Amino acid sequence: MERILTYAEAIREATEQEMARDPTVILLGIGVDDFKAIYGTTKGLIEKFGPERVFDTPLSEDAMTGVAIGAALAGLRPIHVHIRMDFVLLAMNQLVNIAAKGRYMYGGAVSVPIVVRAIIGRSWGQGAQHSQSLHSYFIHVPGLKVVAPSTPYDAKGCLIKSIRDDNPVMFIEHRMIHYQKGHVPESTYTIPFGKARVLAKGDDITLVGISYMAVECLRAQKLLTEVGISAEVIDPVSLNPFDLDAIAGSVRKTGRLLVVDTAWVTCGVSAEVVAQLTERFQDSQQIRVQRMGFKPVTCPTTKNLEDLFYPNSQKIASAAYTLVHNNRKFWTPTHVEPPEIMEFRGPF
Amino acid sequence: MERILTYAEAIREATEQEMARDPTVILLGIGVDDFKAIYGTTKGLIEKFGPERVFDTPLSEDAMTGVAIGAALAGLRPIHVHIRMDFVLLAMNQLVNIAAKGRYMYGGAVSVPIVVRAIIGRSWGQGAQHSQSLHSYFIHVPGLKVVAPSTPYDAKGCLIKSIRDDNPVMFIEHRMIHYQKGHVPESTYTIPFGKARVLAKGDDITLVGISYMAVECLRAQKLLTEVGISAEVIDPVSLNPFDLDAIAGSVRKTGRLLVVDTAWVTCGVSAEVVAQLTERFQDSQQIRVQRMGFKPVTCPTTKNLEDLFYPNSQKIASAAYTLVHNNRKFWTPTHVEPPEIMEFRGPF
Amino acid sequence: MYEKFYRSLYRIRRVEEEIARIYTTDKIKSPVHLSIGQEAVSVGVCEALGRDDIVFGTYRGHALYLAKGGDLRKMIAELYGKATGCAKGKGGSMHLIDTDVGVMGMSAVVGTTIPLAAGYAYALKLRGKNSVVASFFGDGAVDEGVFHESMNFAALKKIPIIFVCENNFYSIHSHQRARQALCNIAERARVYGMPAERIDGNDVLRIYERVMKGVQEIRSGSLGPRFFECMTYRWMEHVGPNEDFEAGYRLRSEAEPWFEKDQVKRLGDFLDPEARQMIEDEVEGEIREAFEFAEQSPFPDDVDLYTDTFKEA
Amino acid sequence: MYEKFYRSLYRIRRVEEEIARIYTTDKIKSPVHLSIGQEAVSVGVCEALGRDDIVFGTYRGHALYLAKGGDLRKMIAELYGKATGCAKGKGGSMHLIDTDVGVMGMSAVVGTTIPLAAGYAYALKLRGKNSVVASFFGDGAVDEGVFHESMNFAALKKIPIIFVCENNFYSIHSHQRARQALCNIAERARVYGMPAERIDGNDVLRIYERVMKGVQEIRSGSLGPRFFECMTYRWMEHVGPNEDFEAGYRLRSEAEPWFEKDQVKRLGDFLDPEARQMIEDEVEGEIREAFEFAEQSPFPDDVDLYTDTFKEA
Ligand SMILES: Cc1ncc(C[n+]2csc(CCOP(=O)(O)OP(=O)(O)O)c2C)c(N)n1
Ligand SMILES: Cc1ncc(C[n+]2csc(CCOP(=O)(O)OP(=O)(O)O)c2C)c(N)n1
Ligand SMILES: [Mg+2]
Ligand SMILES: [Mg+2]
Repeated sequence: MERILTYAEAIREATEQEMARDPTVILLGIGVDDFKAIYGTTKGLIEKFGPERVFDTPLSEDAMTGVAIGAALAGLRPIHVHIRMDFVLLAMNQLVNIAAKGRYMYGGAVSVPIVVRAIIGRSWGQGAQHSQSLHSYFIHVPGLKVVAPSTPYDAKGCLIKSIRDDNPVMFIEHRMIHYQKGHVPESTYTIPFGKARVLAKGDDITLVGISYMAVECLRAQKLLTEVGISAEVIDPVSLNPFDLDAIAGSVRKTGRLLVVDTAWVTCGVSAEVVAQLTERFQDSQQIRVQRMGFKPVTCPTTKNLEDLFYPNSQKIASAAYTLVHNNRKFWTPTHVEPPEIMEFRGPF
Repeated sequence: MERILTYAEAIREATEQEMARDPTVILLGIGVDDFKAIYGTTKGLIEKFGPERVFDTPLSEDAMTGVAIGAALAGLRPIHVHIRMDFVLLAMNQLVNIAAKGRYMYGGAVSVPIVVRAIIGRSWGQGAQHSQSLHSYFIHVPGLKVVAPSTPYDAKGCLIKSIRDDNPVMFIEHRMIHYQKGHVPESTYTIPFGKARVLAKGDDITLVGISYMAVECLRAQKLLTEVGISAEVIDPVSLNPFDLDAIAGSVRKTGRLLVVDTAWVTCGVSAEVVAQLTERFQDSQQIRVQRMGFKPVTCPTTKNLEDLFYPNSQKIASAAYTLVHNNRKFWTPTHVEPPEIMEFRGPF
Repeated sequence: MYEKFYRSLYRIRRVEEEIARIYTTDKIKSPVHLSIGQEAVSVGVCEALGRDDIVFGTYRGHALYLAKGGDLRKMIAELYGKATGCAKGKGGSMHLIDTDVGVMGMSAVVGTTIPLAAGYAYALKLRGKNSVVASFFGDGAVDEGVFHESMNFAALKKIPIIFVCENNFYSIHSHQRARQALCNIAERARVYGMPAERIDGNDVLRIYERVMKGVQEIRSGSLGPRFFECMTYRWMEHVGPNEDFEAGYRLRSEAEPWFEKDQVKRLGDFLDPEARQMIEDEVEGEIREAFEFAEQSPFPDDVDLYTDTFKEA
Repeated sequence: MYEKFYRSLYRIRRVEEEIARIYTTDKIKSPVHLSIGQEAVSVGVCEALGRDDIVFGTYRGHALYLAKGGDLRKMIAELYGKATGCAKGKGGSMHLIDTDVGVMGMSAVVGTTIPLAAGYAYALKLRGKNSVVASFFGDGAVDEGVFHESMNFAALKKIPIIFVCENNFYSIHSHQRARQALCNIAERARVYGMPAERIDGNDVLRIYERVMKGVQEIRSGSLGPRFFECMTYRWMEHVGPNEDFEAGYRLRSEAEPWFEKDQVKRLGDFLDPEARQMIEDEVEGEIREAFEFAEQSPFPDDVDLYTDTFKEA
């Protein structure tokens, strides 16, 4: 019998199990202890582990990031939660100048085992400042690990791995994935960093989906079967380290790559994947590549513009179709609004 | 008779002329009014324009960025100087969430004409936190213009253009370029954004150098002539908007591209250039591409590791040679330490 | 004066009640942070300001927008995501703006507009203008570093600014006590070198009077920031159209004294019934009309996705 | 006690004088921010701490590193960029660390170590340890938002921490008055809800005594932060090995009263000449030996560029 949890429940379970196993794990962040419990991901933890290990913080993203790092230097393993990744912009100095560099600039004398859970908002008019996906910022700078699992199974395993890792880990969640359901074993287990996951096998094109876009790529893959296209869907799971081999292997087979990010394209992860694959294939094989992400504007609030702003399964399928047909044929499936977006009445 | 100025002098002159021309231009930042005068770039301005238009600030990068934006909303044209780009990490929220988005999220009701001068540090053991080049952060997010001129002539024209632009402009300077000398007309003039500059003509390979790396590419180009390689050197000057056409035109001719950034490679400008060119050429022509930038580690302080960390003319020439010889021949010129690095005894 | 105050208070209250009512129809597809119960702060301050004065606020900005004279039709249209909205449907409830009347914009990131207001005030001083800026923020924003940096700058530069902390005791569901060891926001401001006072009781007249005095002092040349911590209370949930006394983080009994300090009722009682009725009728008509306007307005065109990133020369 | 204090003060002074002397040879290829004139603060505080206590400091950290017991040879080797340095030559003067004696690291970005210290202290409290943390920073760091956020957090959580503001009046070339309307740093701290006091006169004994009292209170269970604003003066330029009274931003006459408060001289005068001579001889020997060690140590290997980014499992 499969044990089915939502992504949010998987995160909660990982946190609870690790906190029970290891008394040095603590959980902090604005709202971690309230009744909304960060979309349920921290529910019941303060009751179980007490207000010293699970605590709400003042609205002080910069200092609280420093506090998490300082506590890590003292041997704790803090998990710091940001209900919107946009707010992490207030903590960039601590993350980039201390967390990422601490070990190196002190010649290996310390390590900084923190986990920063950064949640990407979307839908219901979240708008300009509640919708950003800034994971490329953390990949650009050496010293931070970055993971963005898309399934409940990987969410649990990656979070446990992140907590146990001796280095700073940015754990990227997308609000719209919290509702995804899937098999999650009750036991604790870890997902290794730097191993991509093939979510669907196919021969005609490789779709790489970052975070929530892995879900949309899978939907696109189903749409594509209707028109006879067999797409391979890859979820990198971890963005740094990055499993380029897995993607290269797939592209070697399919010859075509569409990278879909839940972020802007310019200087984003999709640029890096395309650049690395180009460098790798330039001597051996000609491949076709394309990137998709946010439109290059600020996120608008009104629904019709929001729909244009975001990539979705329809746009992915359509682009993949054109890519497979070498720009000579076009097709657009009808768009079906996915339930997580249809039902969402955010912000919580 | 050529009028020769240093890059730093060109910046000072542009600022002085625009402040004289337009009473709404103000200049703020830590140290803009002291005797070191931000490497001389703000020298004499407080005497000329007074302490209300030229002012030192408290150590409050976040709020002072907000103050600059607020003043811009009220019709001023602030120039905000950061003596190290690393400190801009404290101002990311204001830059990304307000400056970049203000016009869009208020439906065009306002504009934010600020210039942020962000200076990249290097050499003499600046180390982990005084050496970062984070321009890709500003390119990733829509709404900010980003320029990084490499010659005194372009520095003056770009800064005047930036001040007159009605939008937020990140003006990226490299500490090691401040010493470059070149022809600078006394009159005021503007350099259009989005037009790259060909610094040297050549046929065998295209070298694209970002900021200070344009200078190093030019040096590499000279080294390469000794081994019979004719390199074209392009300085994009403006990073957003970006003149891909100019680079594409050059690569169409040379078939080979080496992008050299004064930053980390991953998710950097070099990734974006390679990705865009790949997308553009995949149907027409096979090209060879390579990226070069910081090594993927934190900047160390000790000189021998620092030398390994940074790209330089020797490494550029060597990589270009190999690229031109399709990975079949290797050559490394002897390294000559450039005067700006040899003579620098930073941090000022 | 009471009529003017009442009209503003009543209008804000009723607009937000209508927003709450219509919200269940999903016509407003974006988060709304209602000010019901807190109107007195925006009204008391804005009545002390003139049209040329400037305000900056937060995502909880309906009351401020309206109190300062922002266009009601454009606000409702903005909530509906329509092209006729004050931000063309691109900003939503959290990013209201009406530059014609000095409503300079609100932000969804806590604390971000405080330094903007300071920068605006610096510019006013530099240009020798006689206007003042009012910066609105919550007790939660006081936790942020940018609060401290902005207070320090404002006091240092003696700029014409009124800081208005709307202390409703909560940041989302966290009480001030859970975030600050001492509940002494006005004192925290004073230490930077500015007059600062706490105004209890959600009293619109007292707020008006105290702020008016500060504004007049500034206008008559005694520049420099003034700080007002205005105690008030949020009746509804942090975000959304409902009450939330059952949620567990606060009790209805805590709210009850504040229901009694309802300034809409208080000011209404000052008026003679006829005058009052006339105001109410006018306001109701205006609100009906604004919602109709919003309903009938078009959504933005697809091409509008790409406009407004940059101002073209 | 005087001997111990004198040894520490003299040692720091002489080490920095040697750094300044050797600096002209370009063997130290990195910026140095000297503490000459300010040694009393680090020594006074660190003498009140034990080996298990923790300190966090700034790029101006030689004095703190040495006062807390950091390894002198490793420090000089670090300045020389040698593999035997306390950060293997990767950190330089601005990033000293010696975890064996609780020197937890310094940072070149102003203010950044304040919340680190607070987080460390939170962990100590959570784990029931009896140690305290001392967080050192300058008057310039007080301008930063993170100062405010960290004070608020420390007071809220009643953590075992001593904040030490080394007020030398300047941030680079900007006087405190150019950055803060009121020169009242201790008051600014007090308002968050912690005991805070200003200690005048650069007086190492007074600093020791006051901090000792705070540390003892914390150890005996009265947790919560203590704040000390220690008035002192930087004799040398902000960065580099020289004096800079000719630069124009300050006058030698401003410094002169502080030269008279020289604690190296003061404590030296307390000692009997023989004991003093013995200390000085020992220290000189130690310094000579440390510089020789640094000179003779190898630079890092090329492969070391790639180590220490991540801790491997
Ligand atoms: C920088 C930042 N951190 C966290 C949030 C999440 N958040 C949204 S509203 C809010 C509460 C702010 O409280 P307060 O300033 O008192 O304003 P109120 O909602 O009471 O009007 C929080 C924490 C945010 N928007 N921005
Ligand atoms: C965030 C940040 N802003 C600016 C600087 C540049 N800077 C380096 S040292 C310094 C002065 C800091 O003064 P203070 O805290 O009083 O320390 P002191 O140098 O007097 O010991 C400044 C502004 C920096 N390093 N970090
Ligand atoms: Mg509040
Ligand atoms: Mg100082």
